[in-house]
Order: sequence, then structure tokens, then C-alpha cells
Amino acid sequence: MAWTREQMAQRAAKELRDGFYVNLGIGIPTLVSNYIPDGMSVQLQSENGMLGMGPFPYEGEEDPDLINAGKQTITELPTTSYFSSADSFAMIRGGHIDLSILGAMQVAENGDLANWMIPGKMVKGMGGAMDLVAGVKKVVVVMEHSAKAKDGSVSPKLLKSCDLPLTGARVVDLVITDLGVFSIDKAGSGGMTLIALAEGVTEDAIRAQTEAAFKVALDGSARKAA
Amino acid sequence: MAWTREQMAQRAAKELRDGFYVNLGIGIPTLVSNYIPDGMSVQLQSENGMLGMGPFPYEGEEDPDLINAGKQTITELPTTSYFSSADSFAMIRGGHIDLSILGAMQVAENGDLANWMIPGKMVKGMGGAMDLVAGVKKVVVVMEHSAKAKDGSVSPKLLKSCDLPLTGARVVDLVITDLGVFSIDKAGSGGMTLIALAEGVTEDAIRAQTEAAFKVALDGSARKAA
Amino acid sequence: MRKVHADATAALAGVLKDDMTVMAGGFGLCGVPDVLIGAIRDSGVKGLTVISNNAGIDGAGLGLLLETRQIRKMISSYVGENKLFAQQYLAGELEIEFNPQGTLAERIRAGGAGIPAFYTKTGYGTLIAEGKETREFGGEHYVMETGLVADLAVVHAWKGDSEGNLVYRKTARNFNPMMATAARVTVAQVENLVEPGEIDPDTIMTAGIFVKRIIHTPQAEKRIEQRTVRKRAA
Amino acid sequence: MRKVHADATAALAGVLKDDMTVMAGGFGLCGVPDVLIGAIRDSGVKGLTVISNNAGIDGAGLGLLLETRQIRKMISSYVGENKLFAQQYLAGELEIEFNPQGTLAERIRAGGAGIPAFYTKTGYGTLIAEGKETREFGGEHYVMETGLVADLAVVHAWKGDSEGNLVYRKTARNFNPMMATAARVTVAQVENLVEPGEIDPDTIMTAGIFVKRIIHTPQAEKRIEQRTVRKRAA
Repeated sequence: MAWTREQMAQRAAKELRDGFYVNLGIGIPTLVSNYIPDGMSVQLQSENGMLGMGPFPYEGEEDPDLINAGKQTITELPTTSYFSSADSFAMIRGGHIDLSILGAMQVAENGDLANWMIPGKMVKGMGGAMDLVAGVKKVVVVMEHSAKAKDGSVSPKLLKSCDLPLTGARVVDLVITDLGVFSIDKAGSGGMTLIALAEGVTEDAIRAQTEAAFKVALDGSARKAA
Repeated sequence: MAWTREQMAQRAAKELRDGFYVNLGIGIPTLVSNYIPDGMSVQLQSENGMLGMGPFPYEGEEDPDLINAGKQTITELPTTSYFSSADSFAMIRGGHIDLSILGAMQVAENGDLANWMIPGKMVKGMGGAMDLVAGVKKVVVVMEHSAKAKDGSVSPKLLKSCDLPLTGARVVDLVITDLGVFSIDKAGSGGMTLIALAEGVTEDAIRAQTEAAFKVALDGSARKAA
Repeated sequence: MRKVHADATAALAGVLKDDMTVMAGGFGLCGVPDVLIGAIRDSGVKGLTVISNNAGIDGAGLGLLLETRQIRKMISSYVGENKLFAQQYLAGELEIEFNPQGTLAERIRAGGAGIPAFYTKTGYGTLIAEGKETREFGGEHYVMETGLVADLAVVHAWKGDSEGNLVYRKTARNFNPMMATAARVTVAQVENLVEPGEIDPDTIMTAGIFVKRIIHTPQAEKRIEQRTVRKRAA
Repeated sequence: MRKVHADATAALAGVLKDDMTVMAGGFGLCGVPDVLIGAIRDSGVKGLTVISNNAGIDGAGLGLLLETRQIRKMISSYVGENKLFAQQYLAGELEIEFNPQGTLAERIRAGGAGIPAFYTKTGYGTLIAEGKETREFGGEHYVMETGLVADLAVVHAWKGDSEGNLVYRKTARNFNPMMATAARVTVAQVENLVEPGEIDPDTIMTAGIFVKRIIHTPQAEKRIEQRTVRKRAA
């Protein structure tokens, strides 16, 4: 049984540590905020100029001046501070954000990430994704293990090398898919390692849907080292 | 009769225009603030992080958190804003200040300025002077025409080229001394031009105390062109 | 007082010309100088290069200037949510230069701060670095990016005084403060116009020196792009 | 709450080591983190490289660390008004690296913002440019300057909350905000310590993310270097 979106978010939440400042991308990463352990202080950064992002407002309490990077209405917390886009990305580029959790189209075994454009399709732009993956201390990708096209065909997203234009070269530390968890030695030559399996998913099932070469280290120590 | 310090400051005040943002150095330049014409809006910048600098406080009203770049206690005005040193020098470096009036040890006929160190003597540092002369739109020097040493010897300060280490290369637009006013074509090859004489001072008297080559254009049109 | 103009048209008089470069503040539809953009549309000026994080949506923000085909080129980080943009781009009528959002913000700050170029890790090893200088510092790879300046910046603020001092509100701050510093002429629309001295000088975010002209837009319409809410506990 | 420490010694515990680089906020004696500097003196740590616009005066500010010869090198823009500094410098006991004030401020901002180098006109054609790369952009000459980072930054703020959010007061802001961003560990002393939510989030000047430790110093002594006054009209 593959993990649901909620289970993937729950697994990603295990990467949180007390006192962390975290940037969450759109989609499954946003769900991670629902799984911050009680008593753990985690502040969410929104790259449009906010630290200490609160939940969605109650209906009728939306403030057009208060949105997140996905342009959704949100709320503030007692910890909140606001700043300009330049200061926001100075924070990101300067390595002050502990963790970025974001989605991806493709991840290569060396940590290359592609998630902003498909040649030949209309390009919307990279927004803040390139800055985030280049600047944040630890980058975690949460994505479906394989891509399902409209015609039903399935193609792997964990690749030997990305064929889509990169968002960043050697930037991903950890990949969480619906089938398992992979660590990547992005700074060295250690490549990709499968460190956890979703319940009921086998290593063989993962191999069948993965182009990237990967080692396997499912014991707790390797998991911890990731 | 050479100009007094007050007269030099008065002459420098003629460079002010309505709406100008101005940085004044320590010494005679500070006096310029006494000669801002009535009805003219001129805001003074202090490079330690303030725009809209007010006069010295009344005794007993000094605020240790409110000083100018000379470390003197000052006051704020209704127009005042505060900012960081980085933002202050972004304002200066970015060319947003209209006029800088400052003192000098030496000025060369090409606009080179020396006012921060004498080799062999204890060096205190350049503070913000290098940033100001490099960044401000128009740089006016106000200084004694000649240097009087303790032993009574007199040496010129308007030179063919500065022998002291520079604060900036080709940065001075106008020099006001106790004897007269000189414009400098800092961006071109026009050199230095004497455009005004202090009352009772002759061109010959100036030549005798000036090493720099200079043209003379004492008519109003040349003065305006400066 | 001399900075305060009666309306957007008056505030832009003498500044607009064809083929100029305009910076427009805002992120999504938040903090967008919509009244000033409307006046730019009404002026009919064309061939604009517009530097703005986004391109508005159909019928709002910079979408207004796309409808009238007044924009020749956008310098942005993200232009989704705009069908007109896609149409004009695919028809070859509109150029786009994509910048990573943080690179865009920093390029604008640099332009205003007299910094012609700086180095950033962002985009190294990607399409964005193509044709740009790269360089190693301390064993890490960086891309050289250049400062951006414009002929005109239009910004939106929550509060302003007649000296041009500005205060922004919440995430409507975004690109507005940097843009205010990086143009030959900056025009601000403010929701609340007050007298000098009414804003605590420690809280001023854009010093008046950067703002040449200002208009009071108390009725500025604020739109929401993605209305998201949560349910109240029963 | 975890960021709040009982006193300066507790806040610096485990951070100080010989030969480290320390940034200290302040301009003259204004906005100087004097309580934290006192605790650095008391710790006896030595061989320090100190990045600070000035070097204090005899008996105050960084003057304290000069008295005890704990500083090996200063990176500053102006060090007048300090006899001890002059003595130690002339005796070859103290190194000094002068930076133009704006270059120093920007190098610190760059260090905190992940920018390894940038170009500035300041100092082109002077001693300051010697040994540095220079380069032309648009026909003008610029000097390449590098970002600065430190092991520790000590800053002074007017107000702070237990999350580390800081607000500075008047010209006591100066170098403090940039330094807070550019060190591995930033420790802040605040005159007023409040609970999260008590500071208007639009007015926060340093976001809590940059501040690792904080102490409440309500009694911080404020000295005036140049007391200047005007006479009241009779």
C-alpha cells in the first residue's frame, strides 16, 4: 500500500526539529503544517515576506493584504514578522531557513531537481523555487514516485539525470514519495539511498518504478544519518 | 579680505535647491544648515541612519540614541525617518543624495580629493567620506585656501595632483575657499575654473597661493554653468 | 506638500513615454498599485518593459496593460494565472525574461543601492545561468547578476505623508520598498495620506527621498486571488 | 522563551573561543551592546577579530576589550577618539583593516544575505582598491568587495520579544540589523523584553530567525560622546 498524501506529509514532518524555520511549497508540502508535533516550535516562512505564518482565516476574516506565496489568504500569529521580498530572499539565500519542503517533477540521483518548466509547454516561471533550493540548509522533496500521463502511461521521476530544465543542481537532500524515502549525498559522490519503505511496498516494486541507481539502507541508523 | 567661515558656509548654501537632500560634513559644512533660505525645503541626511536632521537639542533634552555622523546629539523633525547603516549607504551609493558638502586637505585640478589620511601620522579611518564622494550627485568642498603648519609655513591645498592618499578620484565638482570659488570638470578634461572671488581678493593673490592650473571665468554665465 | 498630486493622471504627467521601463510593486494582487496602473493604461503609452514579480490576472493588475497590448516585455519570476499573457506570448507579441524571485528582488535592491552587479548561488547549473558569468568563492559556485533600474516605479503603500515617507501593511510590502529606490521617478499611491510627523519615524519603511510624487487612493479596491478559509469549529 | 537567557554570561556560554570573529553593533557609543561586550571582557577570550564601525572610546564600548588586549584585529571605518587604540596600533599589537563605512555596512549585509561579493564605486582609485579586483560597468569603474560573516554578533535593541524579534530606536539602529543576520550566533541585549505578539509585526526590524539568544538589559547605561546643545531663546 502506497502512502497517501497525508502520510507523505506526516513522514516529511519527521524532518522538523524544535526551533526550525521552514518554508513549505504548494501542494502536499503545505499539509506538513498539520503534523507539527505538539510542543515543538516551528515557524513557517512565506517567501513573499512573512515569518510565522498562521492557518487560513475563518470565512469573512480574509485580509487581501495577507497572503502566502501561493497567493492564498492566511492569518498571522503572535510570532509573526513582515519584511520586503529583498529581505525575505536575503533570509533564504543567506542560509537562515533550516528546511524547505517542496514538490518536484524530477529528481536525479545526484540531487539535481527539476520542477519549474516543461519545454514546449507554456512556461509560468520559477517563482522563488530556485532561490529556495539554492539557499535553504536542507531541501526535502515530496512527490508521487512516478508520473502518470493523461494517456495512462507511467514514467519514473527519480532519474539518473533530469531531462527537464533544472531548478537547481545538486540541491536535494531527501525525497519522500508515496512508495518510500530516499536520502541523497548531494555534496559528495554517495548518490541516492533508499532509507524507508511505505508499509507493504517492496524494494522490488520500487526498483521497477525507479530509473535512478540507489543503495538500500533500511536500518534505523542509516535512516537517522539521512 | 578673505571670507570668514560663516561667509564660506553662506556661499556653499547657494548650491542648495528646493527639494534637495543634502549631506553635510563636520566643521564649516555643518554651518551651511544655518543659511538654508526661508521657504526652501532641504532635508539633511546623516549617514549613521537618519534623514531630516534637526538642530542641536536644548540642554537637558539630549537623547543618547539620537546622534549625527559627528557623534553630536541632535533632534528630529516632522520629516524625519530612521534607517540602518546599510540602507543609509544604499541611499548614498545609489545616487539619491543631491549634494554633499565636506572639508578637504587637498583637491587636485582634475577633481581628486584627499581628506582622510596623512601617511606617517596616526590614521583614524575614512568613515563615510569615500562612500559620499563616490555616490552623491554633486560634491562641494569647503576649505581654507592654504594649509598653515604649526611652524608658520604655508602650503597650497589646490594642487596639480594630490600627494596625500585619495578619498576619491575625480569626485569634486566645486571648491569654496576663503579666497574664492572654483568649478571642476571632474568627468571631462576641462580642469579647474575660478568662478568667483571673495570681496577684495585679487586673481593674483589667488594665483600666488594655488598650485593647480585654473582658468578664470568670473562672469555670471560661467558661474551659472558651474 | 509639493509631492502630493490630485490624482494618478496628474502624478504621472510628463513621466510617461513610449518604450520606457516601468517597475510595478506587488505580489499576486497584493500590494499592487492598481490606480497608477489604470492611469498608465489610460495614457496609452506603449512598448513598455515592465519589471514586476507577476503579470496580474485577466482584468486586474498588469492584466490591464496586457489587454491593451501596451507591454512589450515583462521581467518577472512567475506569470501563471493569466490567459492573455499566455496568448500574447505564444503569438510572439510579448517577450518575457524570467528571474528567480529572490534574484529579481535583489537586482532591484542593487539597482537602487548603486551596486551594478553581485553574485548569487541561485540558478547556478540551470538555464538561468546561461550566458551569465559564473565564479567560485570558497569552493561554491555563483552566478553574476546585475542591478536593475527603471524610468518609473509605481508602488502601493498603506500610509504615506506629504514628504513621501511610506509605510506598507503586512505582505502587501513585498517588492514595493526596493522598487521605490530603483527608478528615476517613483510615484506612490497611499491608502492613508497624513501630515509629516504623524508617522513614527522609526517605522517608516521607505524614506521620502525615494518618492517624487504621491497620490491619495483611499478607495483603492483590493482583490483576492485565492480566497482560502477554514471552517469554524462547531 | 528558549531564546531568553538570564544574563550576558549565560547568553554567551559555549559560544566564545579564542581567535574568533565577533561583530559588534553601534555607531560611536550609540546602539552599542555594552553589556554583552562587558561579558566578553569578563570571559577572558582573546585574539579576537572584531568587526565594528568604531572601536569605542577609552573605558567604554570596545574600549573595554582594548584595555585587556583581547582584540587582535579590528575591521572598522573610523577609530578616532581612542588613545589606547592608537598606542596598541603604533606598538604593532593591534591590526586594523579600514573599510569605507558604506562598504563595511554592505559587506555585512551581503554576508548575511548569501552574497559572496558585489561591486561598488566607493574607493575606486584609492588605497582601498589596492589588491582588489576592479571592473567597468556602463563606462564607470567599480571595486569588488566581499561579504563578511562572523562567528558571533552582539547587538543592542530597544525592544525585543522572546521569539527574538527586535526593534531599534532612532540612530541606535545603525549596524545592528545587518550584523544580526551575518553571524553563526547572534545574541541581542534589549532594553525592553516583551511577549510575542506585543510588537506590531509590521514594525519588526530584525526577524526572530536571526537571533539565537536574547537578554533583558533594562538598566543599560547610555553614554553620550559629543554632548552638543543649543541655547534656549531668552
